[in-house]
Amino acid sequence: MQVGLTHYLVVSTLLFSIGLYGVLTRRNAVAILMGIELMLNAVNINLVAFNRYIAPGAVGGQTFALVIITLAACEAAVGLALVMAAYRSLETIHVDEINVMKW
Amino acid sequence: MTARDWLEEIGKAILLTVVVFTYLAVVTAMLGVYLERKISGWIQARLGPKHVGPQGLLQTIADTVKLLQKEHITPRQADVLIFNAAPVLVAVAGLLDWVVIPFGRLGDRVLIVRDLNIGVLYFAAMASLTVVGILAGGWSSNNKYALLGGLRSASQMLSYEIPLAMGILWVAMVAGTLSTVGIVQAQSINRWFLFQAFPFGFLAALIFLAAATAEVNRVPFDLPEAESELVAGYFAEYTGMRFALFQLGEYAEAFAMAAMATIMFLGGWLEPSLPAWLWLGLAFVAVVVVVLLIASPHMDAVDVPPPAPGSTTESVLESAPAGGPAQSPDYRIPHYDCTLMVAIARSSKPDARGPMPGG
Amino acid sequence: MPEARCPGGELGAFIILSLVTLIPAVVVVTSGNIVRSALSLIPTFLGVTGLYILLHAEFVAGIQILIYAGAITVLILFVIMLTQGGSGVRIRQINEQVPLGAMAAVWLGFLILLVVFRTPWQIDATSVPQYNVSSVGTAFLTDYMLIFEVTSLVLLVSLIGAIIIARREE
Amino acid sequence: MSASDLWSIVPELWLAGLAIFLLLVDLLTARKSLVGVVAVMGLLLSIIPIGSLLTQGARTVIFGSYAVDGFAVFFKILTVIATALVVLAAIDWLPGRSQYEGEFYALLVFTALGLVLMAASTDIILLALSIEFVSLTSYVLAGYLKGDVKSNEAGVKYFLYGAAASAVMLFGFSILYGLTGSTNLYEIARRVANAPLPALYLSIALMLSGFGFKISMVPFHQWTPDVYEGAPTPVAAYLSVASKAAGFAALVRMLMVVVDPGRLNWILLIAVLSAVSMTLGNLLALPQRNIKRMLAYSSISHAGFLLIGVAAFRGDFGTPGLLIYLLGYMFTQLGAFFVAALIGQQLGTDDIPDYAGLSRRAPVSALLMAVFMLSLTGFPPTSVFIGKFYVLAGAIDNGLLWLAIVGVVNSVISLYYYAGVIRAMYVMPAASTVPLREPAALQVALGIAGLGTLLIGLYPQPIIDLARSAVLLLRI
Repeated sequence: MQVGLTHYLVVSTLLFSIGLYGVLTRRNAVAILMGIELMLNAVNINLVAFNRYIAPGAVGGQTFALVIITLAACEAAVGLALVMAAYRSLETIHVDEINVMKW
Repeated sequence: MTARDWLEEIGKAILLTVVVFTYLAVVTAMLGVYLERKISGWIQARLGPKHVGPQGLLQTIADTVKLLQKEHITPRQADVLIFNAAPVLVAVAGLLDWVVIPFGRLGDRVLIVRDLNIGVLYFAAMASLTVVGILAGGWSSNNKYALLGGLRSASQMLSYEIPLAMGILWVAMVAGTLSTVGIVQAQSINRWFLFQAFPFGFLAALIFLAAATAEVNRVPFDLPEAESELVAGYFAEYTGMRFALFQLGEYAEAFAMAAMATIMFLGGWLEPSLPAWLWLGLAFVAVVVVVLLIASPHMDAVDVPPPAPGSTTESVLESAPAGGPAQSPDYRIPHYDCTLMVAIARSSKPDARGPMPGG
Repeated sequence: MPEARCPGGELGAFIILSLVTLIPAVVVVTSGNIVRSALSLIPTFLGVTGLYILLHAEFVAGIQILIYAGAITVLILFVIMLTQGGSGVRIRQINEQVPLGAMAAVWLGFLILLVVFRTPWQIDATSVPQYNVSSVGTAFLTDYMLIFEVTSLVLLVSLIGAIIIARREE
Repeated sequence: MSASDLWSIVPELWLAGLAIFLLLVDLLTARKSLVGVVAVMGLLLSIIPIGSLLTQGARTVIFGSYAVDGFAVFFKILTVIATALVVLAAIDWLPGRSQYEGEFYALLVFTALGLVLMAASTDIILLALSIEFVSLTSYVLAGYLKGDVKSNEAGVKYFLYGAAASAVMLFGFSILYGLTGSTNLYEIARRVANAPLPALYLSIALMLSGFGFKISMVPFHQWTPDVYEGAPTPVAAYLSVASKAAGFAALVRMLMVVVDPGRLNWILLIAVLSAVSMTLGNLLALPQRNIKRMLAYSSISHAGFLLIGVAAFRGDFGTPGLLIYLLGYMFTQLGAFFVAALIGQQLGTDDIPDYAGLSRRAPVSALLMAVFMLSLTGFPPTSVFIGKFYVLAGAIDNGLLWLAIVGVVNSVISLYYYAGVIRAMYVMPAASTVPLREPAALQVALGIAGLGTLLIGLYPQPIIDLARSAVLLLRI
């Protein structure tokens, strides 16, 4: 059996779901960020696989994946800085405890 | 990629791992450590290892055997899984650096594990993996000094990765390729990249060397390990073979950095007047000496206040000769000896500190 | 790419890499120990790297290790260690909406899988990709030039932002 | 690519240069308000190159990745005005709250650049990149006041919601790429014509999460109240208008260029989301006491109104109405937030009951606030009225009568909480009669916002023409 596009898409979908589960169920801000990173990785697998199987003549998908990796790094830097700032004043990084404002 | 290719690939990988590992273990770790101690002893007007084997040549082997016999001590409340995995990760990352290092040429074949088309990028990536192992080791020890050392070390390595990549990037740009073999071949057409586009080649080499020194936590960038305050930093709690694995990883990476510098700036194996392996070896040793030795043991790390004598076992050990490093830095025990000694001392009974290597 | 003499090889590699990717990913989102879940990111990222290599995207693979495994994970570990101190303390890591989250994730995953299997993807089997690093570089400086330039601004902005936010107020 | 391509992106280059120049000015001067003044001047100057684009035909530049058309120009103008007003307001509001004042203005200008890029990109990579650009600066700006726990909370929440939403959106983008093998919007539009529907539906639905987050549409609205309440008030104002506007620009371009509604009926989807957003936003706004929270919920409801303009895109009213609405809403909402900033600064509270007796303590601000509240409700002759009129007309024109009815009903409901503010200011007895200080720059910003609100309401014709030509130029 040859490895085809669908194989990669299945893996990426599973990874995406796992990441989404993490985002929805974690209460630690950093753990939520980890879930988001998993989701972004799933997106990248998608893009690179599509690039390989659908449009192998160009490198659009790989370019997109590289941009997303860059963005993930930026997001991690900014997000973790925000988490640190919140930790300094609230002394917690659990999102259910970061609730000064009421609904 | 077919099944046979895969099998070939896996077989090659196993074989080369064994070869590279043996090479690294014997040549770099053993000989390198011996050389480091001998030369730094020479610089500091000491004798260095002398007793085991002719001129103390077998001292490192004796130390290694001793380390291998030592008990594995796992601190209480340490995260056992991570504690055990961290040194392996560091060692593996250090060894994986060697995949893209060409050792020389045999006939038409370049002696290289794999000539990846992203060679130097791969190298930088593997170098960055070490950080994770160090952080994990520092954290899992459940010791605040180890944690601090791990954090310090990681922040330093993370920051110096960028200049490291800058140095690499300059070479890649001039050579027009990321492959290590390609870089060496590009130097056969032009000349050594060290002299290319003067003074930029020098500058790139300088940046690379400085960043590489910081990457492997050598003096003067040894703050993370600063024995005096952090009791050897992230591997404070490690004993025996695990400790040796950390050392191996660190040395493997340090030597890989030196090899990379040789390849990128000194023309790798290309030097018509000498046999390829000899030239590569000579250039390599020269860089090793620069990276590890000249800058290393007799220099004090920047910004480190003198330790309070007697505050811990380690600092007693360190400041033992002639009233401590503050008064007479010349007699400071070299970096490696001290950590090794500490490790041996810790894994032995308190009264049996073993032979004092290199002292 | 040579003709497949025994196509099982690639499949085997794919299966191994997928497992290396997915099993630690599950640990990432379920482990009660936050450091362990952060460290589990490493094998996940390495597995994804392997998949990229299978897909002939070596440059992306190199960047993946360098940025994800080398930088982002370390950053995450850093913040965890700065905010949680040492180890040992076990805190509840999950919130009350576990069943809900699981349902949402499974449902969305199922939906996407359904679409993936139902869709006749227009696979281009004619041309065999031989990407190399320079084709990515060329794309960045021609077709995607504006993107490349804007990326540099994004990096600058997040640098400034992260420093402003993370610095201690004097 | 040619040199003329570079001439077409002079406004963007100008903004990027301005932002970097501001960082330099900040480095050299100790008087941080100077940085703000330079920012305002630079933003106003950028009107010149933007204006010169008005007369040019629609085209794409830089290898088809960037649109130079009336639609983009419209959003450039909107973004620049909004940014200038927010910077002006921040000059009086920010000092003493953060030690990084100069960088604040630079980040605002960077955000403006991101918004401009977002409204004009015709390549999904550039689109994703610019959305993230805006998001990253917005996260930083929302959490800018490090000593303030509310700001910290706003930053973290905005970041977590935003990053998750954008990850989902990117998954949608990747499917779109997989269906077409291209990243260029016009190329995608050509190839998507025979793409299988379920996958297209999935991709659009996932993408909507990202756009919906930016425009704070239900069900991606949860972050809005907390972030608006916690973020520095000028930033909340900025997010509620500029960020939302650019989100709409990207959404409209995406939907109109890529997806033929004849194949995939997204009109109903948008209409339903619009009705839900309007109603839910309004109902949740009713019990609010905090003015910023109230404005947050009302902005969700306005997002619903704006979505009518997206759904009713056929004919002469819907999409031009959307643009008019956005411009009018920008002035009004900015004005309302500026009054809130002023009162918050002077009284140290954001609670509506504390606005009691404001008509005597700060008569000008109170009067303007009343105008803004009436405009937000949709009373003539104000700017939002014109916008509401156009989108509702568009809905009826497109056979979405039920949606128009929902809109009207919601306008009536919204009167209750908007009038509550006016009641507090004019009817309730004052706790004190000390007149409030009204700082100069903030006052100027307020005045411009008020002027814009009334002017568009009284003489809308130029704006209507501008919006019509902008929409005509959308389809290249």
